[in-house]
Amino acid sequence: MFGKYGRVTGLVAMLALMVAASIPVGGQAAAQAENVFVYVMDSTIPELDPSIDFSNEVVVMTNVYEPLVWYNPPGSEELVSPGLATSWDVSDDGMTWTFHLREGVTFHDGTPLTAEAVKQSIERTIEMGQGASFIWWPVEEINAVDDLTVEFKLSYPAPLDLIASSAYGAWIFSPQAAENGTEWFNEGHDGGTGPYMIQSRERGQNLVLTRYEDYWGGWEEGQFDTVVFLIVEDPLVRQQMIEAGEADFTLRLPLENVETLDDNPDVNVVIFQSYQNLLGFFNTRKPPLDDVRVRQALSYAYPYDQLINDVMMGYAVQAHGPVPTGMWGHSDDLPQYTYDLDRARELLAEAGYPDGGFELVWTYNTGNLDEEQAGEIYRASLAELGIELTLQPMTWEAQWDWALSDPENAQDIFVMYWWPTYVTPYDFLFNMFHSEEEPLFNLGYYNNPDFDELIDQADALTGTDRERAEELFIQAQEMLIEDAPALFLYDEMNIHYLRSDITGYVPNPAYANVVFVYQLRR
Amino acid sequence: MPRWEYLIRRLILSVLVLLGVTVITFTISRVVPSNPAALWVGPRPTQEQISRAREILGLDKPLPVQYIRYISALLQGDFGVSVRTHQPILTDLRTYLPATLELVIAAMLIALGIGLPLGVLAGAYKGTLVDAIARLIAVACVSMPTFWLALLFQLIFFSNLHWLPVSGRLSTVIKLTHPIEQVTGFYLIDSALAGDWELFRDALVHLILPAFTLSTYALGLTIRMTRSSMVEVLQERYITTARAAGLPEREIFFKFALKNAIVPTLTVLGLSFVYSLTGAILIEVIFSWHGLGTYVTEAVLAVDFPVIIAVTIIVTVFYVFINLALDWFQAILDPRVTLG
Amino acid sequence: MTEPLLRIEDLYVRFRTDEGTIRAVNGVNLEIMPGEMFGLVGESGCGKSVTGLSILKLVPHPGRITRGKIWFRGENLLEKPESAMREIRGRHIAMIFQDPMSSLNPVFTVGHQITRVIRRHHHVSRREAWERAAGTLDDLGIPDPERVMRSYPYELSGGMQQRVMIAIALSCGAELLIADEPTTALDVTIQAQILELLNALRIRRGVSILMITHDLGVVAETCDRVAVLYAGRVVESGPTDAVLQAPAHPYTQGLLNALPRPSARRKSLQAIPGSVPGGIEEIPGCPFHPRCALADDLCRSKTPIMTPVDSSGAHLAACHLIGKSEG
Amino acid sequence: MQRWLGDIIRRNEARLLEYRRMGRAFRRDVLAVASLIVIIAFALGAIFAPWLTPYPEQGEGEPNLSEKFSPPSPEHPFGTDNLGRDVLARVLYGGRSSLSIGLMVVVIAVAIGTPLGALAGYFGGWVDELIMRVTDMFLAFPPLLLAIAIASALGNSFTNAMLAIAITWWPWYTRLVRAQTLSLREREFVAAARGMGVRTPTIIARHILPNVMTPVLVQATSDIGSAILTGAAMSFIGLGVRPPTADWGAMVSTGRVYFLGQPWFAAFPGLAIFLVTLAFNLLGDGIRDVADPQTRRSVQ
Repeated sequence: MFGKYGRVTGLVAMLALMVAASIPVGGQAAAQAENVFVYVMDSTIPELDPSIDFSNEVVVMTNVYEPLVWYNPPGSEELVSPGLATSWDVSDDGMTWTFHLREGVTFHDGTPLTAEAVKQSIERTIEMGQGASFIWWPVEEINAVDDLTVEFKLSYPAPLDLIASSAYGAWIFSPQAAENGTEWFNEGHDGGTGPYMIQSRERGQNLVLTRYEDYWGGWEEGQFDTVVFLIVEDPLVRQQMIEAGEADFTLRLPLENVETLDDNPDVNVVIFQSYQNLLGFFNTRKPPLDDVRVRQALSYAYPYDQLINDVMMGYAVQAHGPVPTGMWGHSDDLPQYTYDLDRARELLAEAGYPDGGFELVWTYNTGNLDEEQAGEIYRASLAELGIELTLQPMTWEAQWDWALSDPENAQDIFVMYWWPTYVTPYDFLFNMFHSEEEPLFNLGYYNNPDFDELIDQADALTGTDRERAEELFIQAQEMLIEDAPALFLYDEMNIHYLRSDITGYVPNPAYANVVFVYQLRR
Repeated sequence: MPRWEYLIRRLILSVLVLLGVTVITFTISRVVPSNPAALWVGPRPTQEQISRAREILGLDKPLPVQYIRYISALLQGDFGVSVRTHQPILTDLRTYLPATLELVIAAMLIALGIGLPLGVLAGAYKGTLVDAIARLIAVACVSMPTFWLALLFQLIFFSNLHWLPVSGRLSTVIKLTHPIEQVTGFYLIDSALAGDWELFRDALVHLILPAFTLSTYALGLTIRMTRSSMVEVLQERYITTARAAGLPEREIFFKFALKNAIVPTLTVLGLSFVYSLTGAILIEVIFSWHGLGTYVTEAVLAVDFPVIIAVTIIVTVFYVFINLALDWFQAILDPRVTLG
Repeated sequence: MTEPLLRIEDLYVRFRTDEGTIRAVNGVNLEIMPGEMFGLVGESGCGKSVTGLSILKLVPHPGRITRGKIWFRGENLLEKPESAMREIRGRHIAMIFQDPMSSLNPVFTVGHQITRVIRRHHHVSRREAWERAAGTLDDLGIPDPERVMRSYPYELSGGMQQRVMIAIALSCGAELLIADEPTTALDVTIQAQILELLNALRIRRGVSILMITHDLGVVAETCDRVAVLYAGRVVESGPTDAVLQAPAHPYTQGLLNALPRPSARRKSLQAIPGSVPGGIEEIPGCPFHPRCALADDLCRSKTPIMTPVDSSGAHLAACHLIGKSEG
Repeated sequence: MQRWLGDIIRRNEARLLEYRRMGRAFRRDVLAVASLIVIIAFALGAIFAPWLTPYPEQGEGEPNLSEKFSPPSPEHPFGTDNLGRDVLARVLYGGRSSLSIGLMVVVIAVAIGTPLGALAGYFGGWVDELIMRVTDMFLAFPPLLLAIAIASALGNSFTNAMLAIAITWWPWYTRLVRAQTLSLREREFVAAARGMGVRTPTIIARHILPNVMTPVLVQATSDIGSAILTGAAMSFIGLGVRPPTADWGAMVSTGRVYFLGQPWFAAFPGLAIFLVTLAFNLLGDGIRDVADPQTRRSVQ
């Protein structure tokens, strides 16, 4: 009986091998035969509720939902352009915003887009209070003036056009669909107005979109019928998939391989400035980093060129303060620290540490190779100043928890990335450097009332006098750079890989790693 | 034959082991430096959102109260929700568990299908070339870092030869054109039930590389274990009796001897099976096979304890029942064994 | 004179081990007549079991038959291929062992084991095989054969297990039964029953039996003829009565002295000094000389050959002392 | 009492003779001797790494970005890594953490598992039941999961990784030793000692433990290999040693990303893991064959 069993399983294994050997896999040909766009991503899509989503769901949501206003790609004349709203006005005091809605738009459940739907969408997001709902904090009241006119009354002046273009928390959805609740969304349903509808979703594995025939923009020959998001954690596999044509789009491949892929005629490499940057907060509440001279010394001790050229392979630029290159509010005229160990030694000596002689802990996200390598080269450099740097990988939550628990005993350098919820310098400056009673994201515990006042004032002007606001933001950054509450490491570039037969791709850093499939043709 | 009181006693003990495991996990979950509330609220929370999350998660209550709340929900079949994704864990498990089971069972069948005959032959022809080769394969299999082997497989079978896919459970196109009805969650079985052979074939070719990679360690163990039990059993007098009665060697090895020798092999396979439920993490990641391993690794890396506890419980249940099944099976195979 | 059923000529078996080559059997000669019960006696390690296994060509690894012929029904078994041997084993020559418990496969029922052997050698259906097995058991005087056949070996007594073994051995109608210490592990009353059973079988079915034992008492009770084995050689052979009444070889004498006899109850048992040689060292001369009180220079240098002890010519012994001193 | 002493002496003599025989037999086992040589070579390589490589500072972690990802060459036989460090130097230094993780895990696991197993087997009853249920709990707990939990609880460090693996490992020894003890308990010399009134701890220490050490040793040798594998797997998912300390698992993990373009980075440390694990397994087999050809890996 067991002999037989053994033989049977052996046979099955053999058969499997034979079958496998005889069928080469024809993924490429098949993928092109269907009118399918395959986006291979590196991590899961956790949340599909449009009131809650706040991470890489954005690549899905932007194809399914639409906001009132879109933020434009860099190089455009205006910052924003019409989405579901065709035009908008703001009162002189910046306290009342009126949006005029597009006509003839329907949600995927067939109900029409109305001012009431907009009001209910945003109110649901605010009431749920999750995800990026805080972007609506300035809003006191939403009124449906008529069927296609919405009025927002604010409690303090704020740039509601920018807020409405947020990549998170600004979606307009069918209030009827929303009544089904969060779980319903997460089962693979949606209530958007966008060109595609969610067809199915397998948690942690894939998500499939299908064309919404009644999309207000209409459909033309050659646009994609189906969009598939596949989750493939392994960069090696993603690379193999884009090379083999099993993927039409992917990202986050080893920087060392960019050139090889660029040489591949089947793959188109798109490189552009992102709105994400890497910083290392200095713990300004803990000696010796409470001394500005030490912080400046440490800023001079960072080998920026090595970081940019050797670690990042040139696919990043050294930061000028916290607002990333290419974004409004950024200025290339702002000063930068350069790698200058002599200057660092002088400053350390002034501060009373001529031979270094202290230890620092650098915490970073477990498994993040860039943060790790950034630490490794810093470690070697600081060793020359007699400073010992310990690299401590931690989960984000643990790292954060440590920083929030007790500043006096927290890590010395907290390394993290920042990207904007909606595109304003205030997002960077307020969150990371505005003083806080209890630390939240000001993880260097920087406290400077002058700075606070300056950026608050700039924010209030953003909706009405953007030029003045930008000046104030730049002025505030100058202050920061002088005080050196953080290492301003680099502004990252995004590197996207597309099959070269895909046309129409325009990267937009305001919506991180998003591909607007509606715009594409094969 | 197994007795009922034995079964009941074992079940009660199993429940105690399960409770013990939940207590340990639960305790670990509260001493590990993490911030479940922060995890709950997502990337850019406000202070308000955090304190609300603490209430929702019951973190403001004393530890025993939290534990009792958890256990009583569990008894009603509620594993709770993931702190990180807010998804009901039960729903997640329904996707991930079958994926992992399909992979692990395939791997175990490969280990059994190749390892058992090889081990029997090696034991039967101890000291010969067959034996030497089998032992070499076995020791190489147990020494092989699977993640490394997976890389080599990828490079050879996908990048160079283009024979086998390396990612996921189905190709994209097949997935789109062949909607699959989830009956068991095992693609091979579901597609066979539906009579969709194209889907079946696609699922099969996707299964081959990960299953073979995962099977290596179990394969090595199976060969070694079967071989040494066979060597031992073949020295028994009753084998000489069988030979003296003129029975063919094949039957002696694969039936007379194997029935005596198979229990240790099944035991290691059973334990490998349980181990692989979460131990397949690396293989799951490398082959984008989204199963229990990936699920729990992500949970562990984010310190998402409800998920960790739930998976631990599932795995413990498997462990307990597989042990029970093994004992039972041994009693069926060997009438001398009495349970109790 | 009838042809012998089995004739072993000049059989040598060697075991090659790490420690050296063990000479287990060194030129054994013997003949077994049809219907005869032939005793092969010796201490443990003398090569008697290996001789028995050699007949079936089942010498365990790393042993090998290096020389000799084994004639069975006019054919030399040693020249037969393994496949032909398998036809002979169980069908024509069967074997039973000392410990019936370990000789039966513990995980199959008795019935399964018997019917399997029957079906191996006869083209019969399962049912027929089952009935035939039951018949054999019944023939062996086993009460309730159906119940026994449905039992696992461990559920039976030692005597019953040995009967089952005999049933397996004889179920296919073998002409020769090799019984390797068939009663050693059993208690006295059961021993007697089994011996009686074997004897009855021999008479009723005409089966020849090679009785391998260390127990001269068993030989005395059952065997027609006997051969005494020492260090892989036959040192004395002949009709049982002759050998036991008038042992010619000092070793046989020693064995007999070690036997508890009713007549010598008061006398303490006289064991042979020393022990059976390991078989690795080659002993020059008579293999028994290191333990022999009577050994002289000749014994130490020249190996004795089998010579007739008395006028009948049937009783032979390999000892230089034969004919010298009065025996 | 004297007979008793004599017995002990005789048994010790017998054991000594047995060891001599084992020594002889072992030397005849070519594979086992070769494995021992491989292990010693790796160990020496790890210990004398600073003198064996021209780039000791790179072995310890100093970046050398100007030579980033040089393919294998006479200067860098194994090439260089993502920070330009000599991969050979990193592999030599990596042996320090990998080998000591393997060794220490097994030592800790044996130290916890053996006495517990002896207690369970010797006393039986509720002691046995209790110890075995605790063992069950630890066995039921997914091993990598427990290890990961501990590592993330106590932070990534060499010691924690080691501790974490050891905690998932000891129950195997408890089971093994318990099974051995159960049969030893019934043997004459133990019964005799008990009859003589020898105290229980003495019996366990003098008569039980020495006699279970052979199977434990055999098991432990093979397990060093598996422990190295587990350690490597932990490093692979980023829970092993802290950078810039070299570790084979961590190197494969980082190097994996570059496997298509710069295969040497992951290949050599992977090979090192494979070779050392293989050597320990073969050595374990060799010891097993020599110590007792009948012994088999006891699982139950």
